[in-house]
Amino acid sequence: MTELKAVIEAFLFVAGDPLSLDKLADLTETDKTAIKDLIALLTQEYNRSGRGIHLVEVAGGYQFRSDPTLAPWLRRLQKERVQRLSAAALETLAIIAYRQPVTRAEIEYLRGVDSGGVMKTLLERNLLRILGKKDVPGRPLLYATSRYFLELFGLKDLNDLPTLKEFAGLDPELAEALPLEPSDH
Amino acid sequence: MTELKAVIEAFLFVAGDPLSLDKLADLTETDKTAIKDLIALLTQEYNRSGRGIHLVEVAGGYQFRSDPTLAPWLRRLQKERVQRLSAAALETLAIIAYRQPVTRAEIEYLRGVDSGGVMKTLLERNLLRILGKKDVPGRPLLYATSRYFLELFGLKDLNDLPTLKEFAGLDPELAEALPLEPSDH
Amino acid sequence: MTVDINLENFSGPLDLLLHLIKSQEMDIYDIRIVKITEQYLTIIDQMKQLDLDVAGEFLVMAAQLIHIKSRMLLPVNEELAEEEGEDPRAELVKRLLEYQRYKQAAALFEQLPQLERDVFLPHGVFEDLLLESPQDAEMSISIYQLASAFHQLMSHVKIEVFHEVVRENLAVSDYIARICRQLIDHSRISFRDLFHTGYQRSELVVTFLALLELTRLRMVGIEQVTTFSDIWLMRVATEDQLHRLQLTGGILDDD
Repeated sequence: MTELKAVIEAFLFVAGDPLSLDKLADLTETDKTAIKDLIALLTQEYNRSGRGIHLVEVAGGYQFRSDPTLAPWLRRLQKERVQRLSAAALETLAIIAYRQPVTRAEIEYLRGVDSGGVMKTLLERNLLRILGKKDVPGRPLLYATSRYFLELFGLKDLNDLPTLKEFAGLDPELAEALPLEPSDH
Repeated sequence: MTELKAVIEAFLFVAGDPLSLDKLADLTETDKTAIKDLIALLTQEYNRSGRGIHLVEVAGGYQFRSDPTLAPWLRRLQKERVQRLSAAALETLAIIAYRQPVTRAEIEYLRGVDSGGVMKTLLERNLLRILGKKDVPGRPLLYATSRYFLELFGLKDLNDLPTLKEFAGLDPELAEALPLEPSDH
Repeated sequence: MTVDINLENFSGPLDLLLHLIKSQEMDIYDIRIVKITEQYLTIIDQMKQLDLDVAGEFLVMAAQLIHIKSRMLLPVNEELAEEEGEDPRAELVKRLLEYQRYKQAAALFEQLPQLERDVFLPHGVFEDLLLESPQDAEMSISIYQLASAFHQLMSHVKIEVFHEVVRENLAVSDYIARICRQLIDHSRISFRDLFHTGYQRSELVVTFLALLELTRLRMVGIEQVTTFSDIWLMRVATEDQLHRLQLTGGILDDD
């Protein structure tokens, strides 16, 4: 019986979403009354004062949630959540890293989409720097990666950036798809 | 003090990722010794028998994880089958873990076989990281294990790697070849 | 000697050698090189006779074994011994010992409780972990991800560069109708499948606009499980609504 209580506790923890009595009965191959009793026991244990996690009945099931009174503390964590680069940002950063210096038009040609917004984000996050203007009509800005970019990826300098060929070496299939010369358009 | 324990419990629950002592001290504005004591208390409470959730030290932090003995039950919640690491992948991972940083050529010398494909898989599963390039002709890439590697195997840090004592005594030269200093993460 | 050995069960020539040494109960520091070489070559030969591919690495090791054997068989010449150094087997022994050590480590790893095999985290958390998350860096992308992103992009662009361009007048409504048709057949379509590889850029753009419109009308839901995983479109509209949209090309009568 203790075992079963642990199993239910673990199921609720792992599922994340609320689990219904039916679902728990199904998963544990036990009848619902027994589960109900164990849930009552767990609820009692968790909902004592001094616990940061509560077991609550919600949306037709049971779920672990943080104690609502601790919300002011927990919000601190949310704010600090690791920021992740979107796929679009990663793609743009990759082009700039491997092709620098490049103009926005060149990036957009390669990606096939407007990249102004993404580039703005990258600039704001200090991953890019502006190298000057290209000597062609219209004098577009030239972009390159910043010092911070190197720090972030733990690179000594740009020569440390792995070439695609080095990765292609890991996978012969990749080698055939490589590499594209700078395109004039 | 009870309150603080609840706060730590809730932080660990909400964060999901392992939280380090430093991080917890920062979030709770408390000194690390106090936190360490509370973590010890929580660990005691959670790691009693009859509990489905354990509090473990992993990858330089603390994290709630399910009790490993309940795995046969919990696998029922799994939507997809986990891809197991092949023998070749484990072997390669072992070499990188104990000898890091290493180049691909060194790995292949030790294994006696081409290891490009395996290393690509390990990179894709985020078990490796690239530490830059080695200062020798050709400037090959240097590989090390990632933080996720520690998380996957539930290791506190690189010192926590299983010791290979049976062989350590045999050949002093080989024992020297084992760099087991904690790495920077 | 009967051999029922399948090379596929061995991760490489060192693994095979270790197996032979162990099964002969030889001392790894004093390998009977003649016997081992003989056995090793027999296995390779049998594989060849069975028309099985023998990986180059196994052949390289065969050559090394023969070389060591020949050196062992030479009468001991003191000058030569001094020149070539120690026991001809020394390097091989060292490699075998080292290899054995990692093989043992691999076995130990296999026994450690592994995430998602023995130990579980709340769903969702685990997937996040797949991204490198150094605790103090604000971003969690590895250099490998960066390089792969560039590579993927380049391989797509290449196809397109050689594509013949025919100017066409494309109507978003046609593409809305097209997506509706797919959604009538499937309740879930992958984002990737929506964009045929043969599509020109303008077609890609129009398809995307059609998708945006359908999302705006709340006819489809969009789902992505983890940051870089496939994006899925989920049918939200009823079949009836989709049939109507297919006819009108995106104009929804009030209901």
